[in-house]
Amino acid sequence: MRVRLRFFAALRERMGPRGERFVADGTTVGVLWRALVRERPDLAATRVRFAVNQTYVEPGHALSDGDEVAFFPPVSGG
Amino acid sequence: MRVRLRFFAALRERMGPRGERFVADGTTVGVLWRALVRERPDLAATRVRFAVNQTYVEPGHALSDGDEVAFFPPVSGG
Amino acid sequence: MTRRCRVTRGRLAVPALIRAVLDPAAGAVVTFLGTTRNTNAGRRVTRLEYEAFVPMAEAEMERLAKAAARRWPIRRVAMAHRIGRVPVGEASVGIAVSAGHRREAFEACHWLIDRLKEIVPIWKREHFRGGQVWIGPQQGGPPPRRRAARAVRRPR
Amino acid sequence: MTRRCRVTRGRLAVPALIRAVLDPAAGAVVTFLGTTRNTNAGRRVTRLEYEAFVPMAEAEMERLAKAAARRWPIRRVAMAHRIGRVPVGEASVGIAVSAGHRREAFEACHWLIDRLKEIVPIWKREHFRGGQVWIGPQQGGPPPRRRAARAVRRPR
Repeated sequence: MRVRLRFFAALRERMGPRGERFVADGTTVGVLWRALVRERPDLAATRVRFAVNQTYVEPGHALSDGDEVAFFPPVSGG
Repeated sequence: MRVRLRFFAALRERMGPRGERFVADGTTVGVLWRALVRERPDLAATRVRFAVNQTYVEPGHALSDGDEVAFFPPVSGG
Repeated sequence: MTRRCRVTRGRLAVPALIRAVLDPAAGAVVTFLGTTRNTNAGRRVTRLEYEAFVPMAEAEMERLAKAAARRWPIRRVAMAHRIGRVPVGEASVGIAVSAGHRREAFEACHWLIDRLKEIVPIWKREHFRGGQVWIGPQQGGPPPRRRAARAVRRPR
Repeated sequence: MTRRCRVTRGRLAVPALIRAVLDPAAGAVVTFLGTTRNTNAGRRVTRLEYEAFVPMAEAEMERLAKAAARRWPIRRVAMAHRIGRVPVGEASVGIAVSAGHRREAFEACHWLIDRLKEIVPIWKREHFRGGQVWIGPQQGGPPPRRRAARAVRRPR
Protein backbone atom coordinates (compact mmCIF):
# COMPACT_ATOMS: atom_id res chain seq x y z
CA MET A 1 0.00 0.00 0.00
CA ARG A 2 1.05 3.57 -0.65
CA VAL A 3 1.61 6.20 2.04
CA ARG A 4 2.55 9.87 1.70
CA LEU A 5 5.35 11.30 3.83
CA ARG A 6 5.75 14.81 5.29
CA PHE A 7 8.85 16.18 6.99
CA PHE A 8 9.23 19.35 9.03
CA ALA A 9 11.95 21.68 10.37
CA ALA A 10 15.39 20.04 10.58
CA LEU A 11 13.98 16.81 9.13
CA ARG A 12 12.54 18.69 6.17
CA GLU A 13 15.96 20.16 5.47
CA ARG A 14 17.43 16.68 5.14
CA MET A 15 14.57 14.76 3.57
CA GLY A 16 12.70 17.39 1.62
CA PRO A 17 9.16 18.43 2.54
CA ARG A 18 7.33 15.46 0.97
CA GLY A 19 7.83 11.87 -0.09
CA GLU A 20 5.99 8.70 -0.94
CA ARG A 21 6.54 5.10 0.05
CA PHE A 22 5.12 1.66 -0.72
CA VAL A 23 4.88 -0.50 2.40
CA ALA A 24 3.55 -3.97 3.26
CA ASP A 25 0.09 -4.30 4.81
CA GLY A 26 0.19 -3.89 8.58
CA THR A 27 3.38 -1.86 8.58
CA THR A 28 3.57 0.37 11.64
CA VAL A 29 4.78 3.96 11.77
CA GLY A 30 7.78 2.86 13.84
CA VAL A 31 8.78 0.22 11.30
CA LEU A 32 8.51 2.77 8.49
CA TRP A 33 10.76 5.19 10.43
CA ARG A 34 13.35 2.48 11.04
CA ALA A 35 13.36 1.73 7.32
CA LEU A 36 14.09 5.41 6.61
CA VAL A 37 16.89 5.39 9.19
CA ARG A 38 18.47 2.31 7.57
CA GLU A 39 18.72 4.25 4.32
CA ARG A 40 19.87 7.47 6.03
CA PRO A 41 21.96 6.50 9.07
CA ASP A 42 22.45 10.21 9.92
CA LEU A 43 18.80 10.22 11.02
CA ALA A 44 19.52 7.72 13.79
CA ALA A 45 20.14 10.39 16.42
CA THR A 46 16.95 12.31 15.57
CA ARG A 47 14.21 12.50 18.18
CA VAL A 48 11.01 12.12 16.24
CA ARG A 49 7.25 12.12 16.77
CA PHE A 50 4.69 10.81 14.33
CA ALA A 51 1.34 12.05 13.10
CA VAL A 52 -0.94 10.12 10.77
CA ASN A 53 -3.58 12.14 8.94
CA GLN A 54 -2.82 15.10 11.22
CA THR A 55 -3.21 13.20 14.48
CA TYR A 56 -0.38 12.21 16.81
CA VAL A 57 0.16 8.43 16.94
CA GLU A 58 2.50 6.08 18.77
CA PRO A 59 5.18 4.08 16.89
CA GLY A 60 3.00 0.95 17.06
CA HIS A 61 0.23 2.58 14.98
CA ALA A 62 -0.52 0.43 11.88
CA LEU A 63 -0.71 2.29 8.59
CA SER A 64 -3.52 2.16 6.04
CA ASP A 65 -3.37 2.70 2.30
CA GLY A 66 -3.35 6.41 1.43
CA ASP A 67 -2.29 7.59 4.91
CA GLU A 68 -0.33 10.80 5.27
CA VAL A 69 2.52 10.20 7.72
CA ALA A 70 4.23 13.26 9.19
CA PHE A 71 7.62 13.16 10.94
CA PHE A 72 8.28 15.87 13.52
CA PRO A 73 11.43 16.90 15.35
CA PRO A 74 10.62 18.14 18.87
CA VAL A 75 8.26 21.09 18.52
CA SER A 76 9.38 24.58 19.59
CA GLY A 77 6.50 26.93 18.89
CA GLY A 78 5.57 29.81 21.14
CA MET B 1 -4.63 74.54 62.83
CA ARG B 2 -6.58 74.13 59.60
CA VAL B 3 -6.95 70.89 57.65
CA ARG B 4 -8.71 70.24 54.35
CA LEU B 5 -11.09 67.28 54.05
CA ARG B 6 -11.85 65.07 51.02
CA PHE B 7 -14.59 62.46 50.85
CA PHE B 8 -15.11 59.75 48.23
CA ALA B 9 -17.79 57.39 46.95
CA ALA B 10 -20.60 56.75 49.47
CA LEU B 11 -18.95 59.13 51.93
CA ARG B 12 -18.81 61.87 49.30
CA GLU B 13 -22.55 61.47 48.73
CA ARG B 14 -23.22 62.18 52.41
CA MET B 15 -20.54 64.71 53.23
CA GLY B 16 -19.92 66.42 49.91
CA PRO B 17 -16.58 66.15 48.13
CA ARG B 18 -14.64 68.66 50.24
CA GLY B 19 -14.58 70.34 53.60
CA GLU B 20 -12.41 72.25 56.02
CA ARG B 21 -11.85 71.95 59.73
CA PHE B 22 -10.01 73.69 62.52
CA VAL B 23 -8.46 71.26 65.00
CA ALA B 24 -6.21 71.48 68.05
CA ASP B 25 -2.47 70.86 67.68
CA GLY B 26 -1.64 67.18 67.88
CA THR B 27 -5.09 66.01 66.77
CA THR B 28 -4.89 62.57 65.16
CA VAL B 29 -6.79 61.42 62.10
CA GLY B 30 -8.81 59.00 64.24
CA VAL B 31 -9.83 61.76 66.64
CA LEU B 32 -10.91 63.95 63.72
CA TRP B 33 -13.03 61.09 62.32
CA ARG B 34 -14.68 60.50 65.68
CA ALA B 35 -15.51 64.21 65.83
CA LEU B 36 -17.22 63.93 62.44
CA VAL B 37 -19.16 60.86 63.59
CA ARG B 38 -20.39 62.70 66.68
CA GLU B 39 -21.92 65.34 64.42
CA ARG B 40 -23.25 62.78 61.93
CA PRO B 41 -24.17 59.62 63.86
CA ASP B 42 -25.24 57.93 60.59
CA LEU B 43 -21.51 57.66 59.76
CA ALA B 44 -20.88 55.40 62.75
CA ALA B 45 -21.35 52.19 60.76
CA THR B 46 -19.01 53.29 57.96
CA ARG B 47 -15.77 51.39 57.44
CA VAL B 48 -13.21 54.04 56.66
CA ARG B 49 -9.53 54.37 55.73
CA PHE B 50 -7.52 57.56 55.93
CA ALA B 51 -4.98 59.21 53.66
CA VAL B 52 -3.06 62.34 54.53
CA ASN B 53 -1.53 64.27 51.65
CA GLN B 54 -2.26 61.29 49.36
CA THR B 55 -0.60 58.67 51.55
CA TYR B 56 -2.41 56.03 53.59
CA VAL B 57 -2.05 56.59 57.36
CA GLU B 58 -3.21 54.83 60.50
CA PRO B 59 -5.80 56.43 62.84
CA GLY B 60 -3.00 57.43 65.25
CA HIS B 61 -1.34 59.69 62.66
CA ALA B 62 -1.01 63.26 64.04
CA LEU B 63 -2.14 66.04 61.73
CA SER B 64 -0.18 69.13 60.74
CA ASP B 65 -1.45 72.52 59.70
CA GLY B 66 -2.53 72.52 56.03
CA ASP B 67 -2.82 68.76 55.70
CA GLU B 68 -5.25 67.29 53.23
CA VAL B 69 -7.14 64.46 54.93
CA ALA B 70 -9.02 62.01 52.68
CA PHE B 71 -11.70 59.62 53.96
CA PHE B 72 -12.22 56.45 51.95
CA PRO B 73 -14.89 53.78 52.11
CA PRO B 74 -13.46 50.35 51.22
CA VAL B 75 -12.00 50.58 47.72
CA SER B 76 -13.55 48.58 44.86
CA GLY B 77 -11.56 49.37 41.73
CA GLY B 78 -10.73 46.81 39.06
CA MET C 1 11.84 48.88 35.21
CA THR C 2 9.78 51.25 33.10
CA ARG C 3 6.23 51.93 34.21
CA ARG C 4 3.27 54.00 33.07
CA CYS C 5 0.23 54.26 35.32
CA ARG C 6 -2.81 56.33 34.45
CA VAL C 7 -6.39 57.04 35.40
CA THR C 8 -8.32 57.91 32.26
CA ARG C 9 -11.78 58.69 30.93
CA GLY C 10 -13.23 57.03 27.85
CA ARG C 11 -12.33 53.66 26.38
CA LEU C 12 -9.11 52.04 27.53
CA ALA C 13 -6.46 52.16 24.79
CA VAL C 14 -5.37 48.53 24.98
CA PRO C 15 -2.94 48.57 22.01
CA ALA C 16 -1.15 51.56 23.57
CA LEU C 17 -1.01 49.73 26.90
CA ILE C 18 0.69 46.76 25.24
CA ARG C 19 3.01 48.94 23.15
CA ALA C 20 4.13 50.64 26.36
CA VAL C 21 5.59 47.37 27.67
CA LEU C 22 7.15 45.95 24.48
CA ASP C 23 10.85 45.55 25.03
CA PRO C 24 13.54 43.84 22.94
CA ALA C 25 14.73 41.99 26.05
CA ALA C 26 11.23 40.64 26.81
CA GLY C 27 10.00 37.26 25.65
CA ALA C 28 6.59 37.50 27.28
CA VAL C 29 3.82 40.07 27.67
CA VAL C 30 0.85 39.26 29.89
CA THR C 31 -2.15 41.57 29.87
CA PHE C 32 -5.15 41.63 32.18
CA LEU C 33 -8.36 43.43 31.33
CA GLY C 34 -11.21 43.73 33.80
CA THR C 35 -14.49 44.08 31.91
CA THR C 36 -18.02 44.94 33.01
CA ARG C 37 -19.95 41.70 33.42
CA ASN C 38 -23.68 41.65 32.68
CA THR C 39 -24.56 39.94 35.97
CA ASN C 40 -23.33 40.23 39.55
CA ALA C 41 -24.76 38.58 42.65
CA GLY C 42 -27.90 37.72 40.70
CA ARG C 43 -28.44 41.30 39.50
CA ARG C 44 -28.64 42.27 35.82
CA VAL C 45 -25.89 44.84 35.50
CA THR C 46 -26.34 47.64 32.98
CA ARG C 47 -23.09 49.53 33.63
CA LEU C 48 -20.50 50.35 36.24
CA GLU C 49 -19.51 53.83 37.26
CA TYR C 50 -16.05 54.46 38.68
CA GLU C 51 -14.74 57.26 40.84
CA ALA C 52 -11.10 57.75 41.84
CA PHE C 53 -8.89 59.94 43.95
CA VAL C 54 -6.94 60.44 40.75
CA PRO C 55 -3.45 61.63 41.78
CA MET C 56 -3.26 59.19 44.69
CA ALA C 57 -4.61 56.31 42.55
CA GLU C 58 -1.87 56.93 39.99
CA ALA C 59 0.76 57.16 42.72
CA GLU C 60 -0.46 53.92 44.35
CA MET C 61 -0.37 52.12 40.98
CA GLU C 62 3.22 53.33 40.51
CA ARG C 63 4.09 52.00 43.96
CA LEU C 64 2.57 48.64 43.08
CA ALA C 65 4.51 48.50 39.80
CA LYS C 66 7.74 49.21 41.68
CA ALA C 67 6.90 46.59 44.30
CA ALA C 68 6.22 44.00 41.57
CA ALA C 69 9.60 44.78 40.02
CA ARG C 70 11.26 44.03 43.35
CA ARG C 71 9.50 40.65 43.60
CA TRP C 72 9.90 39.47 39.98
CA PRO C 73 12.48 40.11 37.23
CA ILE C 74 10.10 42.01 34.99
CA ARG C 75 10.91 44.58 32.31
CA ARG C 76 8.00 47.02 32.05
CA VAL C 77 4.58 47.63 33.56
CA ALA C 78 1.67 49.67 32.23
CA MET C 79 -1.53 50.16 34.22
CA ALA C 80 -4.63 52.10 33.27
CA HIS C 81 -7.92 52.50 35.08
CA ARG C 82 -10.94 54.06 33.49
CA ILE C 83 -13.30 56.27 35.49
CA GLY C 84 -16.84 57.37 34.73
CA ARG C 85 -19.34 55.07 33.06
CA VAL C 86 -18.16 51.68 31.78
CA PRO C 87 -20.84 49.79 29.79
CA VAL C 88 -21.18 46.00 29.83
CA GLY C 89 -18.40 44.31 27.83
CA GLU C 90 -15.98 47.23 28.03
CA ALA C 91 -12.78 47.32 30.08
CA SER C 92 -12.44 49.31 33.28
CA VAL C 93 -8.86 48.33 34.06
CA GLY C 94 -5.87 47.14 32.05
CA ILE C 95 -2.51 45.89 33.30
CA ALA C 96 0.31 44.84 30.96
CA VAL C 97 3.60 43.32 32.15
CA SER C 98 6.60 42.32 30.06
CA ALA C 99 9.37 40.03 31.25
CA GLY C 100 12.12 37.85 29.92
CA HIS C 101 10.07 34.75 30.57
CA ARG C 102 6.38 34.02 30.90
CA ARG C 103 6.11 32.73 34.45
CA GLU C 104 7.14 36.01 36.03
CA ALA C 105 4.94 38.01 33.65
CA PHE C 106 1.88 35.93 34.62
CA GLU C 107 2.62 36.03 38.33
CA ALA C 108 3.37 39.76 38.45
CA CYS C 109 0.28 40.66 36.39
CA HIS C 110 -1.99 38.53 38.60
CA TRP C 111 -0.47 39.99 41.76
CA LEU C 112 -0.87 43.56 40.44
CA ILE C 113 -4.60 43.24 39.79
CA ASP C 114 -5.13 41.55 43.18
CA ARG C 115 -3.30 44.36 44.95
CA LEU C 116 -4.91 47.11 42.86
CA LYS C 117 -8.33 45.91 44.00
CA GLU C 118 -7.19 45.99 47.62
CA ILE C 119 -5.47 49.35 47.89
CA VAL C 120 -5.81 51.74 44.95
CA PRO C 121 -8.35 54.47 45.86
CA ILE C 122 -10.97 53.77 43.21
CA TRP C 123 -14.62 52.93 43.80
CA LYS C 124 -17.30 51.41 41.63
CA ARG C 125 -21.02 51.88 41.71
CA GLU C 126 -23.01 49.18 40.03
CA HIS C 127 -26.07 50.17 38.02
CA PHE C 128 -28.44 47.29 37.53
CA ARG C 129 -32.02 46.74 36.46
CA GLY C 130 -33.94 48.62 39.09
CA GLY C 131 -31.25 50.34 41.10
CA GLN C 132 -27.66 51.06 41.91
CA VAL C 133 -25.26 50.22 44.71
CA TRP C 134 -21.73 51.03 45.76
CA ILE C 135 -19.61 47.89 45.55
CA GLY C 136 -17.51 46.81 48.51
CA PRO C 137 -18.47 46.68 52.17
CA GLN C 138 -19.11 50.40 52.34
CA GLN C 139 -21.06 49.96 55.55
CA GLY C 140 -20.98 47.63 58.48
CA GLY C 141 -24.78 47.62 58.55
CA PRO C 142 -27.45 47.13 55.87
CA PRO C 143 -27.26 49.08 52.58
CA PRO C 144 -27.91 52.76 53.38
CA ARG C 145 -29.55 53.88 50.13
CA ARG C 146 -33.25 53.10 50.14
CA ARG C 147 -33.52 53.04 46.38
CA ALA C 148 -30.73 50.52 45.98
CA ALA C 149 -31.85 48.36 48.88
CA ARG C 150 -35.39 48.21 47.57
CA ALA C 151 -34.31 47.48 44.05
CA VAL C 152 -32.14 44.53 45.04
CA ARG C 153 -35.23 42.84 46.33
CA ARG C 154 -37.41 43.59 43.32
CA PRO C 155 -38.31 40.33 41.54
CA ARG C 156 -37.32 40.06 37.87
CA MET D 1 -17.07 28.00 24.71
CA THR D 2 -16.23 29.96 21.59
CA ARG D 3 -12.76 29.57 20.14
CA ARG D 4 -10.78 30.89 17.20
CA CYS D 5 -7.36 29.37 16.48
CA ARG D 6 -5.23 30.45 13.54
CA VAL D 7 -1.77 30.19 12.07
CA THR D 8 -1.02 33.42 10.23
CA ARG D 9 1.69 35.30 8.36
CA GLY D 10 2.58 38.91 9.11
CA ARG D 11 2.10 40.81 12.34
CA LEU D 12 -0.24 39.34 14.92
CA ALA D 13 -3.48 41.31 15.11
CA VAL D 14 -3.64 41.67 18.89
CA PRO D 15 -6.72 43.94 19.06
CA ALA D 16 -8.65 41.42 16.93
CA LEU D 17 -7.48 38.61 19.23
CA ILE D 18 -8.85 40.46 22.25
CA ARG D 19 -12.07 41.46 20.48
CA ALA D 20 -12.64 37.79 19.65
CA VAL D 21 -12.91 36.92 23.36
CA LEU D 22 -14.91 39.90 24.65
CA ASP D 23 -18.14 38.63 26.11
CA PRO D 24 -20.84 40.37 28.14
CA ALA D 25 -20.70 37.54 30.68
CA ALA D 26 -16.92 37.88 31.14
CA GLY D 27 -15.34 39.98 33.86
CA ALA D 28 -11.74 39.16 32.95
CA VAL D 29 -9.63 38.86 29.81
CA VAL D 30 -6.07 37.58 30.12
CA THR D 31 -3.78 37.77 27.11
CA PHE D 32 -0.36 36.23 26.60
CA LEU D 33 2.02 37.39 23.88
CA GLY D 34 5.29 35.61 23.18
CA THR D 35 7.76 38.06 21.69
CA THR D 36 11.19 37.61 20.09
CA ARG D 37 13.82 38.35 22.71
CA ASN D 38 17.13 39.90 21.64
CA THR D 39 19.21 37.31 23.52
CA ASN D 40 18.96 33.58 24.09
CA ALA D 41 21.49 31.28 25.74
CA GLY D 42 24.10 34.03 25.45
CA ARG D 43 23.51 34.53 21.72
CA ARG D 44 22.51 37.87 20.20
CA VAL D 45 19.28 37.02 18.43
CA THR D 46 18.38 38.94 15.26
CA ARG D 47 15.09 37.20 14.44
CA LEU D 48 13.17 33.97 14.73
CA GLU D 49 11.74 32.04 11.83
CA TYR D 50 8.74 29.79 12.40
CA GLU D 51 7.47 26.84 10.40
CA ALA D 52 4.21 24.97 11.08
CA PHE D 53 2.23 22.00 9.89
CA VAL D 54 -0.58 24.52 9.49
CA PRO D 55 -3.83 22.49 9.46
CA MET D 56 -2.68 20.20 12.25
CA ALA D 57 -1.34 23.14 14.30
CA GLU D 58 -4.74 24.84 14.07
CA ALA D 59 -6.52 21.60 14.98
CA GLU D 60 -4.22 21.03 17.97
CA MET D 61 -4.80 24.59 19.19
CA GLU D 62 -8.55 23.97 18.95
CA ARG D 63 -8.16 20.78 20.97
CA LEU D 64 -6.21 22.66 23.63
CA ALA D 65 -8.87 25.37 23.79
CA LYS D 66 -11.55 22.72 24.28
CA ALA D 67 -9.47 20.97 26.93
CA ALA D 68 -8.99 24.27 28.79
CA ALA D 69 -12.76 24.82 28.74
CA ARG D 70 -13.24 21.43 30.40
CA ARG D 71 -10.79 22.33 33.17
CA TRP D 72 -11.87 25.91 33.85
CA PRO D 73 -15.16 27.81 33.55
CA ILE D 74 -13.96 30.09 30.76
CA ARG D 75 -16.03 31.91 28.14
CA ARG D 76 -13.91 32.29 24.98
CA VAL D 77 -10.44 31.48 23.71
CA ALA D 78 -8.53 32.96 20.77
CA MET D 79 -5.10 31.68 19.75
CA ALA D 80 -2.90 32.87 16.92
CA HIS D 81 0.60 31.80 15.92
CA ARG D 82 2.64 33.67 13.38
CA ILE D 83 4.90 31.81 10.94
CA GLY D 84 7.78 33.09 8.83
CA ARG D 85 10.18 35.72 10.10
CA VAL D 86 9.48 37.40 13.44
CA PRO D 87 11.86 40.29 14.23
CA VAL D 88 13.05 41.13 17.73
CA GLY D 89 10.28 42.76 19.80
CA GLU D 90 7.40 41.41 17.71
CA ALA D 91 4.95 38.73 18.80
CA SER D 92 5.05 35.19 17.45
CA VAL D 93 2.14 33.86 19.48
CA GLY D 94 -0.95 35.35 21.11
CA ILE D 95 -3.48 33.68 23.41
CA ALA D 96 -6.52 35.49 24.82
CA VAL D 97 -8.93 33.95 27.32
CA SER D 98 -12.08 35.48 28.77
CA ALA D 99 -13.83 34.21 31.87
CA GLY D 100 -16.31 35.30 34.50
CA HIS D 101 -13.50 35.84 36.99
CA ARG D 102 -9.80 36.51 36.76
CA ARG D 103 -8.30 33.45 38.42
CA GLU D 104 -9.56 31.01 35.80
CA ALA D 105 -8.60 33.35 32.96
CA PHE D 106 -5.01 33.56 34.27
CA GLU D 107 -4.72 29.84 34.92
CA ALA D 108 -6.22 28.76 31.59
CA CYS D 109 -4.08 31.21 29.59
CA HIS D 110 -0.88 30.09 31.33
CA TRP D 111 -1.78 26.43 30.83
CA LEU D 112 -2.55 27.02 27.13
CA ILE D 113 0.84 28.55 26.34
CA ASP D 114 2.62 25.79 28.29
CA ARG D 115 0.75 23.08 26.38
CA LEU D 116 1.09 24.87 23.02
CA LYS D 117 4.86 24.80 23.41
CA GLU D 118 4.75 21.08 24.17
CA ILE D 119 2.47 19.73 21.47
CA VAL D 120 1.45 22.10 18.69
CA PRO D 121 3.45 21.23 15.52
CA ILE D 122 5.35 24.48 15.09
CA TRP D 123 9.13 24.92 15.00
CA LYS D 124 11.39 27.90 15.39
CA ARG D 125 14.80 28.55 13.95
CA GLU D 126 16.81 31.17 15.74
CA HIS D 127 18.92 33.54 13.67
CA PHE D 128 21.67 35.15 15.72
CA ARG D 129 24.88 37.09 15.15
CA GLY D 130 26.96 34.57 13.25
CA GLY D 131 24.58 31.71 12.61
CA GLN D 132 21.26 30.00 13.00
CA VAL D 133 19.95 26.99 14.87
CA TRP D 134 16.71 25.04 15.19
CA ILE D 135 15.39 25.43 18.71
CA GLY D 136 14.47 22.36 20.74
CA PRO D 137 16.39 19.12 21.17
CA GLN D 138 16.19 18.28 17.48
CA GLN D 139 18.99 15.78 17.85
CA GLY D 140 20.23 13.44 20.54
CA GLY D 141 23.80 14.27 19.53
CA PRO D 142 25.65 17.52 18.86
CA PRO D 143 24.16 20.19 16.54
CA PRO D 144 24.21 18.84 12.98
CA ARG D 145 24.60 22.07 11.01
CA ARG D 146 28.25 23.05 10.75
CA ARG D 147 27.52 26.71 10.24
CA ALA D 148 25.38 26.98 13.35
CA ALA D 149 27.64 24.85 15.46
CA ARG D 150 30.67 26.90 14.51
CA ALA D 151 28.89 30.18 15.04
CA VAL D 152 27.78 29.28 18.55
CA ARG D 153 31.39 29.03 19.51
CA ARG D 154 32.47 32.24 17.83
CA PRO D 155 33.60 34.74 20.47
CA ARG D 156 31.76 38.07 20.53
